[in-house]
Amino acid sequence: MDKIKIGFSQGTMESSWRVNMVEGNRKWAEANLPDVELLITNGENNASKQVSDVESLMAQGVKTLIISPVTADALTPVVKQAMEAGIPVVTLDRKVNTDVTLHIGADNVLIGKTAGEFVCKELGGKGNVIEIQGTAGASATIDRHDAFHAALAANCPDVKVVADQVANYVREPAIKFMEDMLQRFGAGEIDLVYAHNDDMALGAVTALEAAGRLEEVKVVGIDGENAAYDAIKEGKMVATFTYHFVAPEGVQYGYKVAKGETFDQEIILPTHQVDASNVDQWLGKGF
Amino acid sequence: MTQTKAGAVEPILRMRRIGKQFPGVVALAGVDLDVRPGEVHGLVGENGAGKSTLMKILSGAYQADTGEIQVDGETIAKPNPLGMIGRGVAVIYQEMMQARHLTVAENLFLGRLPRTGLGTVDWQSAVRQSAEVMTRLGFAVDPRARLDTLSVAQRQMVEIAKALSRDARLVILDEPSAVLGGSELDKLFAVIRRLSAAGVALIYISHRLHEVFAVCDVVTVLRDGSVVGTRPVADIDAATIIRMMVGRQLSDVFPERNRQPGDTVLSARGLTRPGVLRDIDIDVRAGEILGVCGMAGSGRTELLRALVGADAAACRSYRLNGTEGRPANPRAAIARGILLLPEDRKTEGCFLPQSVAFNITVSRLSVLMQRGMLNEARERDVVGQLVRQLGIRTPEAGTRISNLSGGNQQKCMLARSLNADCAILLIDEPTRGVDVGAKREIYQLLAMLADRQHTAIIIVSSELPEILGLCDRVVVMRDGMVAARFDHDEATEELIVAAAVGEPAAKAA
Amino acid sequence: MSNIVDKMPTAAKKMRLGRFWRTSGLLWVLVALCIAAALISPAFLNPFNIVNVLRQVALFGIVSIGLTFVILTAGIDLSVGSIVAVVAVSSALLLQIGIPVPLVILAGLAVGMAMGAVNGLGVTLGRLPPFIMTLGMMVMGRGLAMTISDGHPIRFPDASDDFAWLGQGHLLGLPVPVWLFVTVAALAYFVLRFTPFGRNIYAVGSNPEAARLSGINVGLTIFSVYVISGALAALTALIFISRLTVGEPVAGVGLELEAIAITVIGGTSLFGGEGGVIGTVIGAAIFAVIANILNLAGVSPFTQQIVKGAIIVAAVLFEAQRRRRNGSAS
Amino acid sequence: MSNIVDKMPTAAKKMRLGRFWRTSGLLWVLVALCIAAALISPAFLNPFNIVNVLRQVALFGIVSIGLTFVILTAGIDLSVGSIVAVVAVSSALLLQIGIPVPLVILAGLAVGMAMGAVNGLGVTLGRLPPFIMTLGMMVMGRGLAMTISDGHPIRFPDASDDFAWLGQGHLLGLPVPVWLFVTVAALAYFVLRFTPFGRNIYAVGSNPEAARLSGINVGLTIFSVYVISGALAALTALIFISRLTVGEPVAGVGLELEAIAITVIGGTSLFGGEGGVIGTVIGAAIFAVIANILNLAGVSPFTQQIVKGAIIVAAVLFEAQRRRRNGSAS
Ligand SMILES: Nc1ncnc2c1ncn2[C@@H]1O[C@H](COP(=O)(O)OP(=O)(O)OP(=O)(O)O)[C@@H](O)[C@H]1O
Ligand SMILES: Nc1ncnc2c1ncn2[C@@H]1O[C@H](COP(=O)(O)OP(=O)(O)OP(=O)(O)O)[C@@H](O)[C@H]1O
Ligand SMILES: [Mg+2]
Ligand SMILES: [Mg+2]
Repeated sequence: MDKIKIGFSQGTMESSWRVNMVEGNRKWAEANLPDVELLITNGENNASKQVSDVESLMAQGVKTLIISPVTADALTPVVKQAMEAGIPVVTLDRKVNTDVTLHIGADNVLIGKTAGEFVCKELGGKGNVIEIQGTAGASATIDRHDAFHAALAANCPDVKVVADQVANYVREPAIKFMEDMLQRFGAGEIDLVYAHNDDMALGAVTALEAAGRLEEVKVVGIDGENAAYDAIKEGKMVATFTYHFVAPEGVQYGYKVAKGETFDQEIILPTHQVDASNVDQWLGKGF
Repeated sequence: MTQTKAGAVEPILRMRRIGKQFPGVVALAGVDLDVRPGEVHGLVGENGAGKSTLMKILSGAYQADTGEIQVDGETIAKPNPLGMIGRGVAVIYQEMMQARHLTVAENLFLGRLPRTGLGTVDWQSAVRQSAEVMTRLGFAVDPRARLDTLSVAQRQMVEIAKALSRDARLVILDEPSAVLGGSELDKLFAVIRRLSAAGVALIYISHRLHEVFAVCDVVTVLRDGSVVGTRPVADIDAATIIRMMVGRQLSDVFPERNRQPGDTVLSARGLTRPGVLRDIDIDVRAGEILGVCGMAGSGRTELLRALVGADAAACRSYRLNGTEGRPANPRAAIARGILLLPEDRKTEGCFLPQSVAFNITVSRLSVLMQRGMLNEARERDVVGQLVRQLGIRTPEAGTRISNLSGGNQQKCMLARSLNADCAILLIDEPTRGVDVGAKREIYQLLAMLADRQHTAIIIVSSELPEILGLCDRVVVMRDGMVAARFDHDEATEELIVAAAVGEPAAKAA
Repeated sequence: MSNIVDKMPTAAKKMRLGRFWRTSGLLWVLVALCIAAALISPAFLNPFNIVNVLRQVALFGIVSIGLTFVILTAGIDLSVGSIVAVVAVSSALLLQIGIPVPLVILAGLAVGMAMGAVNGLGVTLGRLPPFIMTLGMMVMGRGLAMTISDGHPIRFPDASDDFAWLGQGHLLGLPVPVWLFVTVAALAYFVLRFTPFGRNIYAVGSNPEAARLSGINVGLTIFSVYVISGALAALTALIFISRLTVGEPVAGVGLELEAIAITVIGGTSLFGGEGGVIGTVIGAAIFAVIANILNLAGVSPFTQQIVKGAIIVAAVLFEAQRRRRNGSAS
Repeated sequence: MSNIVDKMPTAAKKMRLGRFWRTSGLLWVLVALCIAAALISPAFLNPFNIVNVLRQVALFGIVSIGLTFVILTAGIDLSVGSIVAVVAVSSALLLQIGIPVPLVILAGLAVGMAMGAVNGLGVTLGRLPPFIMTLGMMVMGRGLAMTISDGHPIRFPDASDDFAWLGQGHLLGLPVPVWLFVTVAALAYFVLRFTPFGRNIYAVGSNPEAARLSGINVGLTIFSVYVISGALAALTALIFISRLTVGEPVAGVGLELEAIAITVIGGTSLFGGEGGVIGTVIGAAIFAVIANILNLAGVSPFTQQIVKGAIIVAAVLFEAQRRRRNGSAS
């Protein structure tokens, strides 16, 4: 018999988090859903490409569309089109500006806010922070930046972000930036580094270690990489915030939707703060 | 033209105190030049004397440092190419200025393609007019052919046609004849005479003095960037011109010939390249200079290229220095001691962005090696010697070759092939654009190579006196075949020309 | 010599046939890819899919045509992606504050042309290598787009239905962007082939010195191609934001490389003077079909990249081999 | 003729001075940037900062030297970033499974050279335009790196201290990568200037047909430069992973553009035959200093891009103007 075609349009695969989302769902589907053919596309970080990916998935007659949009707004029209054509849509991680069958996601705004509040507490309401941003203009970057700043403004106006830079979620440019910052700011002038992902946080750790200043600077990351858990265990980072990569939930719910089950419109997967107090139970459970 | 016009008519062109300096060189040091309507004005001088520079200033390609240009008595403030074209000045540059990706028709009409009423390009008329121009000049070139499929001679014809097809009042021809054979030259002269009769002024630059006598009314001699003198051609003889050019008397241009050719070192049978070469047999002996003549397009260049494996070709047998088989490519050829000096120095010879020294030593770097690295001091010695021997006019060995005058670039190419130390040299147009003094040096050198080092030399040349004066044997080509062979003693201009054009008289050979 | 004139017709015919065959060689590659696509997945021939592919061709094709102009002069334009971003965010801002659609379109095009003009001035008056000038513009433009939008996507009211038509509308069953592309391509073909300006572009790319000495205004010609490239990038930006209903500062990242690749695959030489718009159109189609096939075949994303790279190389390799076999000495 | 010989000494001196001044023009730009940096932020002259900058110069400089070889032959190599990624993940994998460090280094270099060799074969035997061949390799390589690593960064035990030395160690007060860079640059300078192979590179880049007729093995020369470029990309990858203690499949994204920019700013012509390694070294330094100044001055990220683009253009503009003033009639 014909397999059920489910389309999965990923916005970009230029980060291991995104890769995990795809691979986690794919492997689970392979192992558990013999009657499903999962069609995966990669938007290559290009909204226009992802729109045509979705169009080509529709042309292949998918029963359900799972999509993790590269940017919310850009994918709205084509998702609307799919819904109108009677194809149920499940958005993962990031929403679009139109009603969909189901949204499952971790919430970057929530993460940014939680991180901001944590930083306030950690610094006792006063201190200097360096922010290492992800890719300029990407929605995760925007949310993790905006919500973080909002939380600081609300809870501890005396904590200042004294410098920031985009490092594209990659380690090498983060190290480079941090090295420069260690020259610009002398001992005691930096209290904490807030990086938009763990990879960049670990880059900051590398630079701080090399300069012998890891003692005086706390490092906070996001995502929940195994390497970050190890660093927390060793006391090199103070915390990270897990960012659920929506696998295998994505394909699980996508399958149920294709079978006609109905759900509430939104399932929010929580974020967990991982720090020295609870790191042991997370070791090896990240990616 | 007779000299009655001279003096009586107002000059169309007046150049005064023109000066131009390049880094390390004074190219022009205050040159005056007058040209009158209907006059064919010859301009001669050694390589690097400043002829091309003067013409480029006139055309607006270069800006003079000092001096002024008047056209029709009117001083031109800031000459630029478009402005000068507008004043009726048309130029054939020595280094061909062509767009090699475009067709012949487009090159002819570069910057002034005919337009339809709507302002779009009128291709039909462009092609038709090009064909007309070509027919009128008697040149055999297809207007629709892409320029980079043409031979050098054909490209030169296009260049000539380009200048002559403008309704110009002053036409400058900078060495138009360097790659043309006899019949094309006759056609060119016919056109020059026709234009001059119609009142057009022409400036004619050439290193072949007999051409100057054949076509010019007045001749101006340049030396080291200054005018030595301007004379009516009727009042002067070749020896005087040469003395004015080089500052001394030149005796025998061609060296004594007392050679003892040795064994055959290169022998090819049935060399064939479809459409270009047909069943050619050729032999050269050590210490022999063999001349190859023919009309433009007769396949001379192709013959040399086929001999060194530069192009694909077939042959029945090929024997080189006792080894069999045609070299697969020029590298293999050089390894076996046979080197080609190509016809078109710009596209196939010079490394334009590189220095004179680089260009000369490139084909044999092994002699410069010392302890595993190139020894630059030794390179300077080697180059310095060749520069002196050939009288290459360059500020220093490190100068970019693109800054040298055309003739001096050609001498560098010769220096390269001399330096390569090959037992067999194939040289396509060895003295293209080289001045009389240097020609003599080159002839002496080639003769010396053949006599003393027993180098076998094959020369392709469009200049018959050169072939007759230098070669031990002559091969005449026509339509890709050997039309005739002569020994030195029996060859005459008439016989060679007859064989080249295919008149029955020559068929016997 | 008279026999030359007799020979001419055949020689000319040969040349023209050669030219057709040269362009059509690429056409065969495209046809082969389409057949392969249809065999791999029946969905390929689905009209919706065909329309998708055409839309994709259009989006990349328009910028690539701009680059074709630039590359024909032996230049390069790395800034098109950033121009798209600046035009996208600034036009979106204008729409947001309620400026009428026609004015926004004009303003968007003006911004693109202005940025192109700066490139053109840098290359002509400033005598900068085009690579450097447009690289600088690429970096500056991206920063400008980020600054204008503060890094956030700029939304504008869906209300402006006229504007939506540009990127989402249909005409005679085909998307509007496809019509725009066809128009731009036809115009470009006409300009390059039948106007003195077009021929000057080839002359300048082939031999700038010869062009200058023939009285061609080399500076103006070069300046113009950058303005054209800027204008077409701006048009692409307008289609983008109409289609996406949002102006993103990250729009067009990597577009320059894709557009250059399309142009080069289409047979335009990076050294100038050779190539044209037909090849670019086919190149854009080849790119779009490759991306489409890989999606339809359900190739996994990483493998897609490997296969895509291989197909690009293979397509051009096939072309190069075929051309070599069919003569064209050295 | 004789008077020429008398003139030569002074003329020669002038010319040599001119050449020095030409290279040193860029040096002045660099010096000016450094002075500006020192004035803007006293931290610039801090020895630690200088060391940071030098390390940065080294990381980009090594790849750029590879590109200099390629560009001198009128080629281009877009694949260096992807080669870095493939070598990074594959070497990290080998380290992970405990292969001895020297073997890993050899294997890494071999992988880079093999990828370069494929580029070289495509360009020479396949007669592909270098842009297309290396673009294909860029796309394929990225896919390959992703496939090998399954998209994840690959960690390896910190234990391998010998390996850490490569990217993190110091020698006589300077980081090991800086020494590697100095060695590579010196070697490259020597090869280009004092070996027949180096001469052949310039010859092939200036005029391939003339090179062929002069008996140069054009194919082998071109092939070699791609292998060299691959090897230097691999070396960079090894330094990267030693420094990061992780092999990332996203390593080196965008590196190709940066390296090409450095090479071109350094005065090497994209049309081949002109330029050299000294310019590239200075170009790499200019790039690193610009990035450093902007960070030290605390310029906000978006503004940084605008300023960076402007400085790149201004630096080369200054150079172009100065050179024009100092003669060299076009
Ligand atoms: N662009 C340039 N840069 C530097 N020097 C130049 C340049 N053009 C010409 N020269 C120098 O100016 C002098 C005059 O050169 P020009 O080309 O006018 O000589 P010419 O009389 O035409 O010689 P030929 O008979 O060889 O063509 C030469 O010494 C040449 O090296
Ligand atoms: N690259 C080419 N492509 C096509 N035809 C060519 C090419 N080169 C030469 N030919 C043609 O081959 C024939 C032989 O040309 P070749 O250059 O050998 O003649 P030649 O006797 O040396 O005369 P020339 O004085 O023109 O050099 C001519 O008809 C020419 O048009
Ligand atoms: Mg001259
Ligand atoms: Mg010839």
